[in-house]
Amino acid sequence: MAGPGIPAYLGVAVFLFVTGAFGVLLRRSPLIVLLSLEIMLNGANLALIAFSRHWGNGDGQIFAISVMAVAAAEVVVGLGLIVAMARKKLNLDVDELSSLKG
Amino acid sequence: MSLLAVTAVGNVLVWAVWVLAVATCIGTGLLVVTRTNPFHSALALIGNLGSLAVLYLLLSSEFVAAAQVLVYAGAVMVMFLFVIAYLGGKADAPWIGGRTWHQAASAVAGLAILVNVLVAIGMAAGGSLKHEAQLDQVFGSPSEIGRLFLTDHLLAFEVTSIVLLIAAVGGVVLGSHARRSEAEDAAALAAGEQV
Amino acid sequence: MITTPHVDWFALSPTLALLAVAASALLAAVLVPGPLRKPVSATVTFAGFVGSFAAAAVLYAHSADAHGALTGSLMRDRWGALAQLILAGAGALAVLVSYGERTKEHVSEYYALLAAAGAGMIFLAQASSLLTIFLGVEWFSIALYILCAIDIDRASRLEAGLKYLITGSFGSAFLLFGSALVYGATGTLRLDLIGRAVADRGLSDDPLLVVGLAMMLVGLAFKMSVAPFHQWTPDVYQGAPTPISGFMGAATKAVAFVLTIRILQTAFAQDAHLWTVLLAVLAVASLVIGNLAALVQTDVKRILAYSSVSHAGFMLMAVAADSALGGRAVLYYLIPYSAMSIGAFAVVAARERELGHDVSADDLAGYGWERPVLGVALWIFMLGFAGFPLTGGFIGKFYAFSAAYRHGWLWLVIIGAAATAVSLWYYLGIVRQLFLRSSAGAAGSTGTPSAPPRDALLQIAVVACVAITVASFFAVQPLIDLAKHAAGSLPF
Amino acid sequence: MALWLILLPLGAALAVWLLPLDRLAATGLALAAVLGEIGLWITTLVRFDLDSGKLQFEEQASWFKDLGVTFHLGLWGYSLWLIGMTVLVLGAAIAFGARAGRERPRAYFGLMLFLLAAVVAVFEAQDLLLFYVAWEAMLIPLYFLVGVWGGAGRVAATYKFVVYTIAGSLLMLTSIIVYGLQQGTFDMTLTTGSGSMWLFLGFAAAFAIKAPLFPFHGWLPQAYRESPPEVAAVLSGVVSKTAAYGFLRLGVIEFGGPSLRIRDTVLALAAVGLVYGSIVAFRQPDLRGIIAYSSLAQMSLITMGIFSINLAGFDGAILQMVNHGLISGVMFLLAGLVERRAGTSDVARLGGLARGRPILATALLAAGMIALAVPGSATFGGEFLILTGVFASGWAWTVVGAAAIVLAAMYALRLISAVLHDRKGEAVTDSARDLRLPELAFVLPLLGCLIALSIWPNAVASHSFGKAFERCTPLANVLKLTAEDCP
Repeated sequence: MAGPGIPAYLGVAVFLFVTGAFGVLLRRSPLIVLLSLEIMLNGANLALIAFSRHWGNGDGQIFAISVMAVAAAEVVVGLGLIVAMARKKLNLDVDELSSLKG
Repeated sequence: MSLLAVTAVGNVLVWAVWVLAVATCIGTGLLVVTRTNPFHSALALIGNLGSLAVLYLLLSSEFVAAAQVLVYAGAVMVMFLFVIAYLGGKADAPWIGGRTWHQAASAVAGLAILVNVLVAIGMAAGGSLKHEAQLDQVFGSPSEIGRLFLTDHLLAFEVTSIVLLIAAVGGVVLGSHARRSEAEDAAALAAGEQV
Repeated sequence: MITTPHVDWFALSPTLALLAVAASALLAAVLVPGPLRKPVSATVTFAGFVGSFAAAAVLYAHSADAHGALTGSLMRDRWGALAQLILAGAGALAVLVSYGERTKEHVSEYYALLAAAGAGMIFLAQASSLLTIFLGVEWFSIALYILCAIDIDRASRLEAGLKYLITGSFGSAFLLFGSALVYGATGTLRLDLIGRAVADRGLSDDPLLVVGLAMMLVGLAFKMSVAPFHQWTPDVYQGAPTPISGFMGAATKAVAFVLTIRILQTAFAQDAHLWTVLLAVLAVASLVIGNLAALVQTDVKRILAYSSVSHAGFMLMAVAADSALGGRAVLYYLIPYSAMSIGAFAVVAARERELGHDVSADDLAGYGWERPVLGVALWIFMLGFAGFPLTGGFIGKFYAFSAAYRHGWLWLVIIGAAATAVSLWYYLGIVRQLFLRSSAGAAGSTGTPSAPPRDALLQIAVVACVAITVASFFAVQPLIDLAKHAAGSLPF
Repeated sequence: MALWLILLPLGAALAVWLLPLDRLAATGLALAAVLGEIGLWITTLVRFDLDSGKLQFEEQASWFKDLGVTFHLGLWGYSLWLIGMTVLVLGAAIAFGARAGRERPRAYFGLMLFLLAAVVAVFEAQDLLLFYVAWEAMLIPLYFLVGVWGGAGRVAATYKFVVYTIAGSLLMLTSIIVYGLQQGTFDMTLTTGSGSMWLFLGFAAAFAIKAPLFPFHGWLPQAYRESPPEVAAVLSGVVSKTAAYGFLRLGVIEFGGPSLRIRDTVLALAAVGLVYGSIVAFRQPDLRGIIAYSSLAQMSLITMGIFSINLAGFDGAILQMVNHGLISGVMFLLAGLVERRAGTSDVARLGGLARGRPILATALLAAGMIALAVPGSATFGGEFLILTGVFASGWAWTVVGAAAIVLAAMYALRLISAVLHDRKGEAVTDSARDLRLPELAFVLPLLGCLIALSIWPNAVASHSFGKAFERCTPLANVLKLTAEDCP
């Protein structure tokens, strides 16, 4: 294969995944949290594609495409929730989802 | 196989593209989670998705790369941008708030994962990941993806559509105006507030 | 030329029954006139769960030899079928409990999504490839996210929904990345082939596989609400509609455990030396954190949420034992546990509907004398949760302890016993409210709201839950036989 | 037969709970069930072969096979006597409750009957897990009986009681699981005993707390004081005996080696409890306190008998268990009757009750006399046997035991004289009536049995174990039984 080997791609994938995880854990705006979740899923997708290339079978690509659809589904619901909350004029802050305390 | 990879010049080109794509990918990834304005984050995510599509191409997965652009950049991101526009792109301070120990624990756990997986990949790089398989002609092509979806992964294909359907129902349910909130909106209007 | 694989419709029948019902309920939202919508969709959904139950029963009877279906995406076996029986039963009970909920909007959608969530879980009980597992998890999770927030007029519901979505997706992402690494290590998505690859190629210490396994377990731990991945549980259980909390407590837990055992036993049997220890540690964490946190709660739904965390710990003890006995123990445990969970939340729902606000422990003062049927039922559920004899909860704990002891983990048994002692404090605290206090002096009952008419369906569900809780204590042998055959289809 | 002894009260309890009965019907049903249970017990006694020393009236059904757990019931000679005592005392307690007109009669009578079934099940269980089930089942009704119908401090008392007992029970459960899985069966007639001290201590913890044995008696004063009198009677008369029974059946018989090793420690604790309980009883200001602490002393004495680990000690312990069950029952019930009349059980405010109330005085006097073990009484027989048994372990124990009898005389006489003879207390009014016929109906049978036992203590003492144990388990080795002794 031309260019860098599979491990290099995996490194990027892990980096993306962890970056996204940090975003989910540390950010407070639900919109950015949702975006960070997308980053996490994309990191996983990159790993899947890289492994798919490594093994030369299409399972990983199938998986990745399914993940895209699922991510879209999550986004629909997540954005729906955010919009509904915005309509209720709730404070959009994950850490201060007011009445519920962890 | 991509045409780019045929010659030695091609190889250099692949490296260059790879470095560029990875740099974009990492840079935009960081931007997504660090920007205060969700609008900027969303734009960064588009760049991130685009650079990932390039990486997918380099990995000979043309169809996935296309899907990435169409589905993500074309559909998901549009939704995001609509919602952000609707909400007015409210900014928030990136790293403030929450319990300190919670943040610290998250940071430690996240770094632990990073180190762990990197070490694992490093170890695997010298071992099982050393030699990738020879690709056949159809690898990553739309026809191959279509064949897999209709044979080995028929069930996954169907289930994916169910998940999307459920999400659609959810979108309708959550997006619908309830009567009471309309009444509230009216009351708020009457009170001279901005809705 | 593409030859589509043979589709084993029979193996899919429990799922398809519910999917059909979900579609019908959705149609009812459009076609059926307003006042009839609720009865029609509820009836249809109930029938769907019953149908699914029946289909799963037939499937159980005809799946003595476990085999893959649909190119290995599914396993048609008794392990899945028995789990489906539990899930379908839980769903049917949840419909009964839900009927009295006073929602005006989205009634048909509620039942459609309930059926869809049930279908996802029932599908997941059979799923046996990393891809279908991930899709199944998302399937039921997304339906549950929406269900949590379906009452979009109430802020607490929306917040619970969003919180659940974020933590749930976070967990799913871990499951996904873990799956990717496992796929990378073995080159296949099918659990059985992964297991074979690990055994044949000696991959049990492969770094990618081990890290992938760990990340998958983290993802699953979110779904099982195992400490320290449980933080969402109390918030979501408290914020969600109460019947949904009961359904989540019972069904999500059931399917997550059934799935975890399937994955571990089918794909990672070679790595048992790693995950048994990890799960034992998680079990201890759940027991400690769940019980101690429950002690300081006042809201009954939060108490029940933390109690569910501690029960995850008890079940994990059995999973960590890595034996057929442990598998039996979990399957048995889930039967009374599901009944108790749905029943307890049902009683809380009934009280909530009477009061019109969230139920704190003080709101239950004297409730046992006021409403003897519900009060006694809640008492029995509390005894069952606490593992008192004459309820199936006792036998479940006994089995879990036995499995842990057989594995050579006496210390785990001792911690389990100590955790049980702690848990008695808050379970008996609720019983004390129910019977040892009079409602007259209780705070919150001032200005008693007009009591709504008694909810016959809810009472039927609660009585059924009591019957299951108590009967499972006496009829251990038949249930264990079922569980034994079910566990027999996994390569323990 | 063994099964019906459980099913009758259990069925009656369910009937009382589920049927929409009024107070009269519920009371009637409960009393009828108790009478039926007594009849059933007498029938069992008549058909029981007292000399065989074997397990009789066995009932067995499979429960879950893969772990070797069965529904196994049966009666040993000593179980039979303890069940008889249980049935009588609980019957009297239920009659007392009926007379007292407890609130929420359906719940109350149901719980009492359920308790009866649970205690009988404890004495009959021949399977470790079943034993545990019955053991814990006792706690469910007790929790409510103390917590709902008790005095002002009932909730705290209930919590203390429950926390103590559960702590012990869970240790026992751990031991049961380990022991049963080690043995491959939970059937107590098939287990072969174990030499593990830890397992033994797990069991012993549960029994020591429930008996209670010094220093595990922290829950006792509050629970006995805050309970309704008839529940206190059951607690001290019956429930404590399940603990002594457990010590005997599961402690000493299954774990002969560890019991022997720990014998001196237990004897020392029991001796301390005996003296301590007696002295504190003597200093208590109220009737309930006196009876409560005397109960602690008596349980210590019984434990001494059991841990003498010889047949004389066992026979004495069994006899004393029956005796004390009846005495404690009758004393608490009489105390309850006095409280109902005077409104207090404060000894300083009582007194002079004998004058004009001959029946009450006679009953209290008779019970008191038997309690202080006057020669010729059943308790004298029991204590004598226990001391004989303990003598084998060292004469010093016997001295302590004998000293305790003197102490017992002190508190018993103080109780009698303070309540009956002293100058008239302020709480005693002339309107306080003598015992009525219905009250006699539940006091007399207990006293009658005590007198009958005084005449023929061997009915219990010699027919508890037979000539030897049927099961020549480790205990047989401990007792140096020869092969001929084992049938």
